[in-house]
Amino acid sequence: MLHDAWLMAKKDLRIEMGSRVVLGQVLPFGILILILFGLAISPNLAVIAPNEPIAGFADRRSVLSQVAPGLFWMTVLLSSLMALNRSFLIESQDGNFDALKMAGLDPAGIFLGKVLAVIAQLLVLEAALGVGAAILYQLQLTDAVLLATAVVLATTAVTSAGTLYTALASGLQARDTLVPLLVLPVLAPVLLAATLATESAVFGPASDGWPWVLLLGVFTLLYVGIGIVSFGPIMEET
Amino acid sequence: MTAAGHDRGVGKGVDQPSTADAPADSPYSGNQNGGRGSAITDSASKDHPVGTESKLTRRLGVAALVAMAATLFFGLIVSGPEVYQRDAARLFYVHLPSVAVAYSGFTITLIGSVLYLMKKSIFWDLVAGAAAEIGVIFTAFVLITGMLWGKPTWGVYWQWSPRLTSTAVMFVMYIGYLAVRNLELPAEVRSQRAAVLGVINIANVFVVHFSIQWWRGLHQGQTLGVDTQLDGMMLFSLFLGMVAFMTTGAWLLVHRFRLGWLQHQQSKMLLETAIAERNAEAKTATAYGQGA
Amino acid sequence: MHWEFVFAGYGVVLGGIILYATLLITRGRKVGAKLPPERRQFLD
Amino acid sequence: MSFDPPEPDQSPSAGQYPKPRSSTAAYLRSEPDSYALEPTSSEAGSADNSDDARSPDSKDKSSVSEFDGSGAVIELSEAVCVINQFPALAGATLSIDEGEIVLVRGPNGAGKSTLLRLCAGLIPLTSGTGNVLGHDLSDSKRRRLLRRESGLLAHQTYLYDQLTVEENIYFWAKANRVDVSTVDPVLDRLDLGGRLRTVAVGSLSAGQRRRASIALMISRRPRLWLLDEPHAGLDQGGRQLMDELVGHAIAFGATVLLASHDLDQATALATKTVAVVGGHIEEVEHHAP
Repeated sequence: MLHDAWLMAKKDLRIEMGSRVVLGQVLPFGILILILFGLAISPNLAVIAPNEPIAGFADRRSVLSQVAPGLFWMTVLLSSLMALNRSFLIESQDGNFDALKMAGLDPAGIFLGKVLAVIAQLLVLEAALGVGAAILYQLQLTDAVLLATAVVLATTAVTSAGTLYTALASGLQARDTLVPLLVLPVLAPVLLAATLATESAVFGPASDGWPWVLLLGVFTLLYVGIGIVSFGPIMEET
Repeated sequence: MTAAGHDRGVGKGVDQPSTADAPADSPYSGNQNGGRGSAITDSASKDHPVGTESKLTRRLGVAALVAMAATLFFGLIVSGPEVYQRDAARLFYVHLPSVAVAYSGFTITLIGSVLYLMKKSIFWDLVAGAAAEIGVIFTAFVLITGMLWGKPTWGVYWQWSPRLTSTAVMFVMYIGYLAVRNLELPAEVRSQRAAVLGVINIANVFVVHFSIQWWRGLHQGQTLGVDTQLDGMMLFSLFLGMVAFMTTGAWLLVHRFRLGWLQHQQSKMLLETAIAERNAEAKTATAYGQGA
Repeated sequence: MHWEFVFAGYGVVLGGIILYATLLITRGRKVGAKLPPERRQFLD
Repeated sequence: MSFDPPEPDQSPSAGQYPKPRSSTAAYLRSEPDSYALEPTSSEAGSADNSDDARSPDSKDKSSVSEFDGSGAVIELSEAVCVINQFPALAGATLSIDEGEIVLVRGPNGAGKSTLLRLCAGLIPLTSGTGNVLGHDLSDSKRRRLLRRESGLLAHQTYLYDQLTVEENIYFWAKANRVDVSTVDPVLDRLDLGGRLRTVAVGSLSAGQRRRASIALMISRRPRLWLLDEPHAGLDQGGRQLMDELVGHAIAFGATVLLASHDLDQATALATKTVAVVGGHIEEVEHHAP
């Protein structure tokens, strides 16, 4: 399983290095979304910070800054859909799923490999988008460890659930439109937990964020587990 | 392709008279009249009516109608307004039973999916699909009646209450399940994927429900619950609603399953026709073999 | 008080059920009419 | 996977068939010419040598594999395969023995490609019975084993456009658990060894792409070659090479099923011709050996 996973991941990443689709197309798309959110939500509006003011921070914060963590994760989700689509496109462009099956690769290995490769790509993407969001939405980091943990766990959860559902929807038609319908409701809790953890990492206090990171960890384990178990039955007769 | 077209043409010719005798005047009594109508016209094959009805479903339909009428009578007329929410509380008599039917539907989907994965029989696949469709429809009822109840009670149609929010997410998830069932895939592949999704969806429902609960709980506490005091007559109305909706749900489930079964039979028949046509093609086309 | 919401709710639910039931029955007949009797037997 | 350090895990089916201890030495002895593509090794006609040379599992088959080499490699009876509600195969009956080269001909849409995909274990049987290389086609677990032992050269080339020829072939070799060092001779044999090695597959010509696809299939060392229009898109040299490769495959105990419209080229090779018409296998015609 791990041998196959590593092989698949290396192959997918090499293809990405060669084609630069995620970095060259998905990342600009994400940055564009960040800018568009800024236009849609006026950066001038100010809100009173919730609860007690935090030392070192102004009491008043623009609406845009306030909702920035959510916007960031929304952008990541939309971008991840594109990255996942790409991940399956490279297998279906020349019937390669047939060859993967003929090679007798472990379906769980294929799943993990795809997940690993997309995680690697998304982490790069998130780093860039995170810097972008910090600049565009005027955010300051208070707890880097919390943020990093949340990002890694959320990315793993998004990718594993996304890979599973993209495989489920892969077929002759309608994948492009069906995948968001299947994936986004499932990822709603991940969006929620990741946003709240990020809010704590940005606005503090960090102690509020760790329970959500724990929840993200549970999601991650759950979706990776479900993916490993059910990827075989999904791929079997396709 | 030619086979399908051919069959469709034949079907159109035949179904014209049979839909004509379906009652068009009163859709409310549709199931009951429909049953009788087909029994009369189909006297030759009384035991096998054309559509999805049968003796069992006719009885079930009558029971559902009676219970539904009783619910309306008790819910809207006999039982009085509730102390806090006044007449809006009457929505409970359809809201809560819809919840029950929706959740039963999704539970049956789970059971059907698990059994399909174990036995690989089309029966369980069709059961799971039929139950999911009914679950989705009743979840829509839950959301709509929930919102209609919310307006007079909370002053807004939509409150980000954990229950409403997670129900909405669940609703979309099962729409996705139905979409997977409609994918253009080989039948076995589609059934298999639907079954996997039918199982995973339940896990997702719990995850979504739990996390949203936690989210709202942490943020503003569960202050949104409204005091209710149900007297005996109200509880009786609610009970009647449960009975009526569960019977209706069962009736719908049986019919939806049978529709799926008939469609399955139809696709099997189309396939047999297509095989027969290919056989004919093989016999006439051997000339190619000799020529080449 | 609030009867309009009550009627709207009951209307949507009952109307929906009736619509769906009618749809199932007509669809069932349409498909059933295309099938020979031996193919439309159910275990009752 | 590796239960014995000195024994390289090389066979595609090593996971399935535990090798008998006694044959390890014979297996290791055969290592130097373990990839039998060179004409010289094919001339060594003795069954003993060639068996060892081809791949470990050909040697295993007498002792461990359920397919004992006698009887039919492909045995279909009234096989029906449905693709998108269409019965691409509508009751095909076929029997093919080991070592045969069977030409499958027939008009477009007759079901040739479906027949090959069925024999590769890629699609399920809707009805009828089928047995390929000793694997029952109605059993999805056995079909999975069959996939590893059969090689399909399809219209699709199974190559990643963004990777180079070398990267593609190495990836598939590793995926198939084939020793990567045995792949280089294959690339050379298909004239992909030089400059083309490091060219991205996406910028290859159709014929070169086809060669890469052939290299991919051969490097798996399948026991059953399923060739769908193998001559299509190849130049004259490529066609001759293809025929030579088929000849070698047969010499080392493989069986070849070849669907082609290029009847002159293919009939010269075939020991038997079957005609697929309307999802049926209509006639069988034997050629002089």
